Amino acid sequence: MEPSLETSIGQIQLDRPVMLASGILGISLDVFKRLYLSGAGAVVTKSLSIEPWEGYPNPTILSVKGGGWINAVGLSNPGAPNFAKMIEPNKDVPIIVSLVGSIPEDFEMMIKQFEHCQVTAYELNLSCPHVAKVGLEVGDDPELVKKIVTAVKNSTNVPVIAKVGLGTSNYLNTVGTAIDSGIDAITAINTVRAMAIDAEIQRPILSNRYGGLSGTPIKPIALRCVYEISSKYDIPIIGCGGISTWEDAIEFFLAGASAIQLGSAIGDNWITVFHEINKGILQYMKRKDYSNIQEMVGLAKRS
Amino acid sequence: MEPSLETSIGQIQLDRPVMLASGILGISLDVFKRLYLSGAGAVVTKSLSIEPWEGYPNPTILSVKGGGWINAVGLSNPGAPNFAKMIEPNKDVPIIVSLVGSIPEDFEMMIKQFEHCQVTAYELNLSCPHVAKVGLEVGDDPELVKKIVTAVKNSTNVPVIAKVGLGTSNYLNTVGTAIDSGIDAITAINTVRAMAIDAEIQRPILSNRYGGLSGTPIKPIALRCVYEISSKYDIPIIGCGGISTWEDAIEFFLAGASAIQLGSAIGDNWITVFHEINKGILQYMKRKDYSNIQEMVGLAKRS
Amino acid sequence: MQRDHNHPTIVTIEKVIDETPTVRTLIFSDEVMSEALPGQFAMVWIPGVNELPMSIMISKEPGKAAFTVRKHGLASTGLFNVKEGEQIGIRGPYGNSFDLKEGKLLFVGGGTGLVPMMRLLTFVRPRDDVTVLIGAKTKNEVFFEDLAKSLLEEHHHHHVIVSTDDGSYGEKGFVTDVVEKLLSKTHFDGVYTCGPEIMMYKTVQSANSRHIFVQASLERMMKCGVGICGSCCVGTDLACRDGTVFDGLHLSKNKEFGYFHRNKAGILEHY
Amino acid sequence: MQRDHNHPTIVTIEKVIDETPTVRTLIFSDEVMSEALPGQFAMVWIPGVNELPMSIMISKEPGKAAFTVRKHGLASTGLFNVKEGEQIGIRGPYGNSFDLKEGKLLFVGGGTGLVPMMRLLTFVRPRDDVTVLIGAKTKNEVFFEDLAKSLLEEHHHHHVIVSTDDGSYGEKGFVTDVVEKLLSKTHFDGVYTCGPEIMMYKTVQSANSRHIFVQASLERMMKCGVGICGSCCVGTDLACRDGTVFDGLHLSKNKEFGYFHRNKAGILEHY
Ligand SMILES: Cc1cc2nc3c(=O)[nH]c(=O)nc-3n(C[C@H](O)[C@H](O)[C@H](O)COP(=O)(O)OP(=O)(O)OC[C@H]3O[C@@H](n4cnc5c(N)ncnc54)[C@H](O)[C@@H]3O)c2cc1C
Ligand SMILES: Cc1cc2nc3c(=O)[nH]c(=O)nc-3n(C[C@H](O)[C@H](O)[C@H](O)COP(=O)(O)OP(=O)(O)OC[C@H]3O[C@@H](n4cnc5c(N)ncnc54)[C@H](O)[C@@H]3O)c2cc1C
Ligand SMILES: Cc1cc2nc3c(=O)[nH]c(=O)nc-3n(C[C@H](O)[C@H](O)[C@H](O)COP(=O)(O)O)c2cc1C
Ligand SMILES: Cc1cc2nc3c(=O)[nH]c(=O)nc-3n(C[C@H](O)[C@H](O)[C@H](O)COP(=O)(O)O)c2cc1C
Ligand code: FES
Ligand code: FES
Repeated sequence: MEPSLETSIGQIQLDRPVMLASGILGISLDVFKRLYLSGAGAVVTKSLSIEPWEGYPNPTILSVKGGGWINAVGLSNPGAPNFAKMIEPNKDVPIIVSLVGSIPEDFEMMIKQFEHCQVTAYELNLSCPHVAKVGLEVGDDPELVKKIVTAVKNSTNVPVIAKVGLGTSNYLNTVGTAIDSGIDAITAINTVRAMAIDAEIQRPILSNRYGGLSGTPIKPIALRCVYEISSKYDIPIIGCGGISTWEDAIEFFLAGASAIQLGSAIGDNWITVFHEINKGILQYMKRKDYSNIQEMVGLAKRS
Repeated sequence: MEPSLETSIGQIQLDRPVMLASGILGISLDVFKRLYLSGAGAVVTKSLSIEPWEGYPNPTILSVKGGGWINAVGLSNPGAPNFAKMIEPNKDVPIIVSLVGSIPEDFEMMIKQFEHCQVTAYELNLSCPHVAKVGLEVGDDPELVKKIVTAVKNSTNVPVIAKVGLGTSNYLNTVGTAIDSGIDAITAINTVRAMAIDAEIQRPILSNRYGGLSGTPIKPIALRCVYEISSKYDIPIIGCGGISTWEDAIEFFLAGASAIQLGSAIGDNWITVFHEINKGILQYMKRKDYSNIQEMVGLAKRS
Repeated sequence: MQRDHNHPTIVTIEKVIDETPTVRTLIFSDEVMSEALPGQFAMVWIPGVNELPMSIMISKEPGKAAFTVRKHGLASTGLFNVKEGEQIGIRGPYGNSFDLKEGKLLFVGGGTGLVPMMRLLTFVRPRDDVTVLIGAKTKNEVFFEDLAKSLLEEHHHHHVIVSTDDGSYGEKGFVTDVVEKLLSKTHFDGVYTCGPEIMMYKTVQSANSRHIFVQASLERMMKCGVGICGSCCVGTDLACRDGTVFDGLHLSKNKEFGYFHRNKAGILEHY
Repeated sequence: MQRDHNHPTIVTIEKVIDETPTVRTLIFSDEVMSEALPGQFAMVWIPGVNELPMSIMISKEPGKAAFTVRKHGLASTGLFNVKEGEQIGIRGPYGNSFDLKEGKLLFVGGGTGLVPMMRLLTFVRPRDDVTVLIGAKTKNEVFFEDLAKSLLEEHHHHHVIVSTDDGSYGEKGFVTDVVEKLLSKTHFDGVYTCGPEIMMYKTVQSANSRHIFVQASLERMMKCGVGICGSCCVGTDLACRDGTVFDGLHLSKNKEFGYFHRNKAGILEHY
């Protein structure tokens, strides 16, 4: 029997386990369709705020010599209302709507905007490392995480994912709090706070000075987070961080992820990366005689 | 005038600003001499404990596809007493003795062992990410940091450095606590907790499962930590993490480091790396018309 | 270490040329950029100011390249003000290039959209019959006329036509009216255009309606240049990675081309 | 992606050969390892057990390599027990190689120290005069005698001599006594040794005292194999990166060679 690429992250059912990560190519429905046709199992939108945000001035993205990217796009986005209008016609593409905000009410208001949209899940960005008052500043505050997750869960029947990352507290506690407050799944991880300085110009290169490191450099860190979360909690996990090959994908499944997201690999290998990874996973499954993804999830935890 | 490579980290005076990081090639005085002759301005010893430690079983080190290394050597070391005896004859090499322990008394006892040794400084390892009860588990506990630093400062007149890293709390608070308790300098950063899994074997590769990521992948993270510390506190900083070229070294100076340490670059480029970096720094200083390192320190912070 | 094309390489501006009161060409040495294909662009970091996309301009000397910038807002004014001896960071080159046909060719450029046209002209063969159309609002905004002529010196058949909206120099009227006139008179084997989107839109329409091969190089808000950030999307296309050069037929199916672009927040705005 | 030599590559054991009751050779396919130089070693990961350094053994078939392991403690017994069809991880090859002279050559190996000697024999030219000395405690610990002979088949002058401590096979006595006897009789152009350190120490002494070129391949506790961890240091040398092969003259100045090695905690221990 041909193995299946279908996977489920709790209530979320996907045809293919590789998604587009938030913030990558994520502002237009036309592009979402294209990515879906290229093999992405779902697309996560840019993190949306109530109002449109311009984000930081350029430079906002650059690669790191030796691998990876640093960005401080600053969560630029057209705002939830505009965005909801844009995706309203969508029927085909599984869209996961990523949201940022500072207080529970922000999230409640935004979710209302999507009443008439087909939303596969919401992903709460509790982990952007370079924008004040949202992202990690929320994720590092357990009381706020509890309030936000509870409020969001009360506002919608759509599954809700919390996206965590390395901040100034123990991200495992954020995961625990989110679970206690009813979260349906966890995405781990976001970018890692970092900086690039130019020796010649003698300045930080990003206009915001600090940015988030993504791509291959953070893969071993992301992989350990998935392993740590799945060792400590019983919650569906979406792995994210530095994934660029089918082998990376398999490693995240083995560590405990039921699905994965990628972003930076698109900068390196363009959007054919979805198809390449799907193909590689299928070949691996055939060779190892698996019929579905779930059989692999967490295998690396056996002693 | 020929620029000078001399630098000072508070009271610590070095002929050259590039040191060997702790845990790298660090168990034999003969090798220390060789590294000093290769251009290292000082060598930091393996982190020493009271008793000899065998460390974790192999595999303990491997490289990451795409760059960097993951290790879980497990702080194997011959113990402070054996080690002190070995370095007693040393007169030439500036040796910084790295120490790990769980309670203030551990550190006090170890420092006594070095009474008859010429020690340039002590470096307190508050940041190893993969050994229980020491390292980060200490660094993440502000009360303990305070007690240990205070005790160590009361036991010796030799300068004391605290080595910090990314743990489960805000490392900037650890820095603040160490400064309040009288620390003389900060080394940032240690390895970042990470994992490698083999897709074929379906297991974590390191015997300890978790290890620490070092080398090029962590450079942008280490650089931002140095920048963050120097932006927030007035304390001499030693930059460490992924440094392998003279340009990296300059970037760390610009971010606020008065000296640097390296380890993984030796695995990639062998010990000629010290000479290469010294040479590159000198050429840069000539081109930019600096006469000493201190003129560059923190320049990237101007707006 | 090998050069990382997505990380800024620092170059020094060696020479600044005033093209018009608001347009300058900045020349620098860089092997990689000197070999960029026509239509390719760089992300240009003006330290302390901003970073912005710039078409890569030719330079007469080997191993050198240039940018030709019109002073406009913060970023372009920052670049415009860079003096000889000062440093900027460049990454790229990014984007695809033109598919240069043989025979009778038309190049339509407006403002700094002439930059890729100039590089493309260096690839035209002496036996091609080349017409260059330069559009501008008024006389003192015209530039690159002499350059275009000198690049075509060796060509038997070539015309460089300037049109200004106010008629203060060359033909009077919109450059797209000249395009329409030319295309209705003679068959062309290829039409290439870069400049204001309305100009490109009309040029593409004129050519498409006559089944003439046409390509346009699009401008959109750009942050990454590599197809990560999404800010440059035009319908299903990413201008930075799928383009900037697109075929006229492809563009005729794009609902946004000629009508919408996105602002810094990613919101669609009418032209 | 290109192979990363410092990251385990997974290979499948295709064949297991019993050399003695406690020594086995495990054959696998791997282009990189099949081309390793004599004296080079791999770090061998036995999943769920340990990782340990192993000299890279030759295989008759192209594209293949092998390990010859003596069952001892946890790690080596783990490797010894790997069955055909099972997988292990290998990284490397690490270390330098021998400087092979021409003329009259002596190879002195004990136990699994014969492994690099066998690979080195494949580089000897037919016109060299080759003596291979195999030392063992007792008869049933002797292996590779036939292999050595078959590798030297084409050589006019070659001797394969076995000595056992108890005289149960070949000459009786320590292999180093045979070395001393041979070196005192004839001039050799090069002596190569690998095996127990005392054997190597005495062999190096015998050769050095007669100003004969000699090289030994050292074993030390190894964790990284690349010169990071320091566990393999011998005086100022790192066995994994400066060696494992060292010249006799260099070794004669090393205070630790022949006397000390370091345990897992890095403490010096007497042999
Ligand atoms: C591929 C490409 C090539 C270009 N080549 C040239 C060239 O050779 N010479 C030249 O003078 N100009 C060129 N431009 C335009 C240039 O990048 C700027 O858009 C223009 O100079 C105005 O920028 P500003 O920031 O000064 O103006 P602002 O007043 O800050 O912005 C005005 C408008 O400029 C556009 N803009 C601003 N920032 C960007 C950005 N990062 N990316 C794209 N558009 C932006 C937006 O539409 C914005 O609303 C090119 C643009 C692109 C996309
Ligand atoms: C470069 C090199 C090549 C080698 N080649 C071979 C070979 O081809 N065949 C073979 O059978 N053996 C070889 N060895 C020896 C082998 O690596 C082991 O040391 C030996 O098999 C015993 O290991 P153990 O863990 O089973 O024994 P244990 O009982 O665990 O340890 C016994 C002793 O073995 C040594 N040892 C253990 N682990 C290591 C280690 N990681 N590195 C070095 N020494 C260690 C120590 O001296 C230790 O005290 C080689 C060693 C080195 C350094
Ligand atoms: C340019 C860029 C923009 C991003 N924007 C967002 C965002 O808006 N919301 C979010 O949750 N994560 C954002 N991220 C993080 C990614 O979703 C992802 O977590 C991270 O890049 C790690 O994955 P990767 O290594 O595959 O890129 C962004 C990353 C990049 C590179
Ligand atoms: C094999 C290995 C062993 C290490 N052991 C120690 C140690 O004992 N004490 C310590 O403070 N840091 C230790 N470290 C961390 C390094 O000192 C350094 O902080 C880290 O490797 C980052 O620097 P690098 O990227 O230049 O290697 C070790 C690192 C490696 C790779
Ligand atoms: S500029 Fe970022 S996707 Fe095109
Ligand atoms: S084995 Fe690590 S330095 Fe030699």
